[in-house]
Amino acid sequence: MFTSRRLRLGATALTLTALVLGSAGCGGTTRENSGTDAGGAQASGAANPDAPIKEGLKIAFLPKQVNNPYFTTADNGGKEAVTEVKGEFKEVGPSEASASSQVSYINTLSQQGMDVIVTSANDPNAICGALNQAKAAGAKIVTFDSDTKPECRQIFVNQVTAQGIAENQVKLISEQIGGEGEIAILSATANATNQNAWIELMKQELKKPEYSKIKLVTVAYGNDDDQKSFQETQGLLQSYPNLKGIISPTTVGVAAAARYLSGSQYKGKVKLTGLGTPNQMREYVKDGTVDAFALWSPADLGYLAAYAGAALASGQITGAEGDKFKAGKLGEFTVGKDGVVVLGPPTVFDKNNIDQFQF
Amino acid sequence: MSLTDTGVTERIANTSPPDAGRPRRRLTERLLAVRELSLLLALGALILVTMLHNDRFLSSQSIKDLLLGCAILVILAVGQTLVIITRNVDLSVGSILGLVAFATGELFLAAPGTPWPAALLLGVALGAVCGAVNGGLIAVAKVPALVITLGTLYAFRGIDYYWAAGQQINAADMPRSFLRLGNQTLLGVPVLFLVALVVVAAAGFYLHSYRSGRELYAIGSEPAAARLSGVPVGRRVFAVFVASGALAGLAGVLYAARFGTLDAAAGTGLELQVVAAAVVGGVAIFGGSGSVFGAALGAVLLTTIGSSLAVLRIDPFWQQAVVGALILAAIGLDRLLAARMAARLRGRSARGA
Amino acid sequence: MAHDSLYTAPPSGAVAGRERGRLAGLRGALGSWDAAIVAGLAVVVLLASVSVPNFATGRNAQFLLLDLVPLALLALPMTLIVITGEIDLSVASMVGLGSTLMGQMWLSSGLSLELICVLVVLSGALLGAVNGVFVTGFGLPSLAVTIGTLALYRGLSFVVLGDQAVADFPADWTDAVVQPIPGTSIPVMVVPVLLLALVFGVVLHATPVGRALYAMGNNGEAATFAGVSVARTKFWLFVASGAVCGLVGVFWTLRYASARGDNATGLELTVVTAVLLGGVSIFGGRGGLLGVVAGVLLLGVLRNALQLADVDANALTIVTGTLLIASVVLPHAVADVRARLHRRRQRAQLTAS
Amino acid sequence: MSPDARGTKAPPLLVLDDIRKSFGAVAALRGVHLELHPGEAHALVGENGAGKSTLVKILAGAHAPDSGRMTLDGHPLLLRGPADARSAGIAVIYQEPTLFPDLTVAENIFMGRQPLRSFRRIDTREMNRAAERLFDRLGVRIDPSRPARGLSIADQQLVEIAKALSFDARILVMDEPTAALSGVEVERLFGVARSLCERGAAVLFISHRFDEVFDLCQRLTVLRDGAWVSSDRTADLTVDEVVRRMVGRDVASLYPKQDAPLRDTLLEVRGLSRAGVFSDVSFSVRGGEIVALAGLVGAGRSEVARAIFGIDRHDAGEVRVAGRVLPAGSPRKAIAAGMALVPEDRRQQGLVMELSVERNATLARRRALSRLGLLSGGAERAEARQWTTRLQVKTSRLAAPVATLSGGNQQKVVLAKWLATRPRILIIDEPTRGIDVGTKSEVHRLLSELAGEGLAILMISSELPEVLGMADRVLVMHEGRLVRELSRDEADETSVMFAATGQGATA
Repeated sequence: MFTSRRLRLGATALTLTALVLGSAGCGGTTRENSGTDAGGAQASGAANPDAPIKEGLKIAFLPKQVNNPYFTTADNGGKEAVTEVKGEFKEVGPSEASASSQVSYINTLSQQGMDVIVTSANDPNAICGALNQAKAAGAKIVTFDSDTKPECRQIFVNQVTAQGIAENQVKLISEQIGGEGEIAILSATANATNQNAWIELMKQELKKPEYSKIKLVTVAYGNDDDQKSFQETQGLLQSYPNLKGIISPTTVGVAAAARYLSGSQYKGKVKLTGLGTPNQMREYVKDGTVDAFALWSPADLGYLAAYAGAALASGQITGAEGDKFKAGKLGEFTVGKDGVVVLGPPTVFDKNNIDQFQF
Repeated sequence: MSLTDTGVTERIANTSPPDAGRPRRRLTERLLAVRELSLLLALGALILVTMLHNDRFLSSQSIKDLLLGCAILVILAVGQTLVIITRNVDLSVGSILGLVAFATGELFLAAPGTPWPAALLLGVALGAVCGAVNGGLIAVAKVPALVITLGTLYAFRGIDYYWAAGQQINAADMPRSFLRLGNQTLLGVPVLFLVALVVVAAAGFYLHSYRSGRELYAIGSEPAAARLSGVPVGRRVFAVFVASGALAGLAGVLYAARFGTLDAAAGTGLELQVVAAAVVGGVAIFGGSGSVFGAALGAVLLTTIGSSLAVLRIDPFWQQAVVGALILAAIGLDRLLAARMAARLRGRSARGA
Repeated sequence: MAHDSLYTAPPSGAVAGRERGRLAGLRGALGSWDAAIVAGLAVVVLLASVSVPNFATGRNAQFLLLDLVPLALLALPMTLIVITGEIDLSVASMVGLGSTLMGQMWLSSGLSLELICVLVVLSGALLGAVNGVFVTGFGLPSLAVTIGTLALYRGLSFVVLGDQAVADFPADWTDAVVQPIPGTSIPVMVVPVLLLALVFGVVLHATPVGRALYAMGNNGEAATFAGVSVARTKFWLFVASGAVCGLVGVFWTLRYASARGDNATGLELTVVTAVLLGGVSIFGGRGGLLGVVAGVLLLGVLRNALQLADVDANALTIVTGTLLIASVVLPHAVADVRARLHRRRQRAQLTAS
Repeated sequence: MSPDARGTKAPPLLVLDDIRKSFGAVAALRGVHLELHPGEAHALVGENGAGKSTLVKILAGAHAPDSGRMTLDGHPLLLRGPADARSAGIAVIYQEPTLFPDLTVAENIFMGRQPLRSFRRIDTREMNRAAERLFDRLGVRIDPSRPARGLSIADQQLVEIAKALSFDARILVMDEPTAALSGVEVERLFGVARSLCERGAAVLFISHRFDEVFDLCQRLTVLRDGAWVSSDRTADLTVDEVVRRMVGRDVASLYPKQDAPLRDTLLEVRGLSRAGVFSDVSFSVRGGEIVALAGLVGAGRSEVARAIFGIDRHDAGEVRVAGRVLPAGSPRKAIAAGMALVPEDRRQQGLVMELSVERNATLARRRALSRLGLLSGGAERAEARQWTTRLQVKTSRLAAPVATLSGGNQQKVVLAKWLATRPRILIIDEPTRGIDVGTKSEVHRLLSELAGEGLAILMISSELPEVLGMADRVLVMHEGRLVRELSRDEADETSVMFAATGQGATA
């Protein structure tokens, strides 16, 4: 009996796999073509720089997850821009940062006939299919903060070039530790696209002669989880007695690290810099745990992304290299290679200027 | 393993109760000792290995970090133990902690002047209320705790998210005195850990030497019999969930004090660690036996694993796997002991267990 | 003659009569759950299609069903397992591990994708077998075991693929799984789901094994005495669960064109919710597959409709939790009320007679 | 002393008047009257389902009566829960023990009433001593500090009794306490009960064993179908009279085993052993023969049966069915070989109480009934109906949960389940435990019929009359060993008890 049952189960499993393959075999290609056709058509349309920004555009923001202060700020920036162009703003998103739930939201949005979807990808590939479908349904796709594969969107609004970040961070830490000693990096999740890109470039940057005395000993991952980052910092300091400085290019990580340092014997001795929001870091900058850290303005990022989306939807730009568009108070921007628009160099915060910022 | 064994797993899966009378307590005594001893050994071995790799692991600083790290988990584990002993489980503790932690932050935002003891009390109260919701649904509607607390795990977290709506509370928003509570030490021992110790001691003493405490074991051991011997089962279970909620609330406030930065996601997925701590600590998942001391040790062990992995520079991804393996090992050990004892008892009386 | 004794008791006929009524009532209360859930589904669909714009469209149906495939698949073996009084909380982790295994194999081993898919399903079965061994072989409570493997497998799935996400699967494959049946808006994946549902449905409701499942869910010992191999049956259930998880892992990976460690995190809660919503008793021994399928659909439709209606994600979390609680509290409440009514009517009859 | 006399003079201690209780639509008690007098043991008898246990539960405060009055010392008595019953001085010994396996014996006895030290802490030492004292009174040795898990049924029952004694109750209710006890233990229990009576307490004793009833009690109340039938002094009653009142008519002689032609050996057990339970058990049963396995409870009889059927693995020895060796530890193979086991514990092992009569009746036949692995409801129903009608199971519907049946009918369903497998060997453990007199004789008639049809029957029974009446041969076990084999004419009360209590071991 049971053997026969097992057989039956095994059999079904196999037949099912076969089915999947079978369905894969037939007509998969046509699907693919249609998908890219749609996307391609939009992209290859001619841009008309003088086209006015349409009114009443439906622009939706889909962050990695709602409940994340960073994205809340960014989305508010976007909202400001959308109201400026007299569009309808909407923010939706999953409560946990997972690609799969982002997909179902993208589906929902294209279902609702959005003109522009501005999103930050939890996974560069996972949401591509959905985005392409949305594109096919006539939506313009703008990504910000974390990009997808270029072919899945028209514009990626980059907070700052990875190069910019790398240079900035290395420069900061070097100044703080006096140009020599061991440093470590406390990153977010191990498969966060932008984080890894930055870290790569930081390694390049460190090869430069002026940083020759600085040694990067390890990269730790705090998974953008406060407690984990806290423990990882603690681990770093124990495993590397001579550690002089830590770079944490993630808002969660840098805050946790700062908190650990401020409560420990290493306060002030081990330098910390990274990317953090003034509100989180204000205390630690004031109590001397942190000399200086950097960040772009998430609000501006959202603001720019919204404008880029509006420009796309109005036919001002197509996402082709060289297209130019005006982004309200931020002035004019030019679309770079692969449809990347760069916000600009990050702002550095320290004792003197931190109180001027509220986000 | 014979079929009947698996047929009646949960009856066998228990070890013996922690308290057996003075005169002849060898057997039960030993079984208990085995469990707590093996935990201590594991802990010792772990620390030793880590130290050999890096002597700073036992520096006063990192010991402080360790104690600080485990305090919150210990408190939650105690609450969970109370619940599990009565043959229930509370999966909503993580969400309650998150909710309370955020509420504490909000409190300080709304009324910056609030003295921290008041915040503490309010937090505990809020936790107790959440616990009462669980307990009410379970004790009154006669619905399995697993399901209810699975539901409230969603619900409480949802309320938390809804309330927070993406906003974050930062250390700067909370009074220094309160934050100090999180990092301050007394004679080199973190205050948080002292609080945890008090909780453990109190709960342990209560379970061991008070009638209502023993009744919790009775309920978990044989609910029907408990009812017949006049134990107010419904009331006790309800109370236990309120207690678990209150402890989660306490943990939440301490969490706020310790971590300073709070968003709605605080304590997500913690319930798994808490159950793990209790089970690893020898609390039989099907009720009736186990001690808060064991659970506390379990919590300490889990935390130590966490930080020593970080120190050993082992891929942090291994941590979760290790926790899982530990749970399996722990319940496996319980099963072994139970089987041994069953055999012994069969020897003792003509009829087999 | 002797056997007359069974019929002499005068009022027994009357008693039997009332008994019949009462039982019918009881069976109504319990058996009608399937009907209730199906009706509920119909109502929700109806309301949504009139009140929620863009809901009642082919495209939306396609999205909806596609999102439900994993949930539906996982719910099938879970139903059988819960009916035997066990539970498997490790399903989501097995899906994740399956996905990363697939990614790793695709990355490093030059095997063909067809072969890899089969291998993933088989390794899923293996993972399930591990659960099975711990539960039936060592006679450990499945709740504890699968909480352990929940952590273990998730940890391993991170270990397997570490810090990378494999995404370069052939486009025709990744497109194929999301493709609708030509000429319709029904995703092609629905076909295997229905097939599998049919298999599990038949096994549960029309085979000796199915009968055995209900028997052991209600009383494992009695089932053993009736010659049911409780342990072996449960073991194969866990294996089946694992295999299905492997299958879902394959689907998930292809659908999102991305194999990563955190795939399907937390899905186990939704699966359990769906199964309980489908009217399966968490105590085992009661429930049917039709109800579960309806439960899955209800859950999916509700979420989709609320999303389309721009309901906050956090509100969705609350809804899920509330649904879960309601699905277990309601039947009890209904049964309670019925019982009360009967007692009152009964008393009336007594005083009358 | 003359308890009767005192009984008549003294005012009743507890009076139950017109007590009614119904569950859903089933009326369990329909106007019961009961008077318990101080210093008097009062018997409560009736068929299963007559409402005895419900009455006990009401006295224990576990159920609240729908209507009716209870008075204690003439004051109205209201029991809101078991706790109230205790404080009112009512102690109950339940039919099946209700212990906490994880707690120590002492804690089991004193749960909720543990002796306290300063700060209301539990005084464990004192608690254990108190437990020791109770056990001394009962003249048994049980370690108060050992966990209750693993205690033999008899020991569990003794702990229950100790519990009841521990709050020296004014009213002691005993619901078939002797079912699991050996003769010696029963005598001690009665001794305790009598001494309680002498101290002015009242005892309510429920049992199916008339010898015990007439031995212990001065008064006797009969219930039938939840209604009060009669209350008289036992002195004025005869067994037949009581039985007539219980079933409402005369009952034919109880044990009609006809001789059947003996066929060749079907079941053969050689040197069967299970460590710590039983050892070196060898015997054989032939077709058409009923062999009784006698002995005190705890002698290991049920364990032997379980091992033969494959529920437990045996460590040594072998079981042969019609000459072929039966693989150990597989009930499925045993059933396939034509063996059937009607277990000792009906509710736990014999039936799936929540499932319908039909499902239970066909549970062991589900494979045989399936075509190409598929079952058709029709086939099942037909099978179930055939056997339930043949055994005259009284049920409203085949789809009714078996839990709603009376004990006797439940036992018939178990029999139906096994007879449906058309076994060659029937092992039946305590065939008539907790079954009313009427059904008892039916079961016995059935057994001898089956023997007549050539089945080999191994019967385990604690009721001596049953053993002597039904068995062609009697095998007596003592402390896990087979100590004596008696032919039908050798076997009588003395010879069996002699062997069962171990004196015969040498012979």
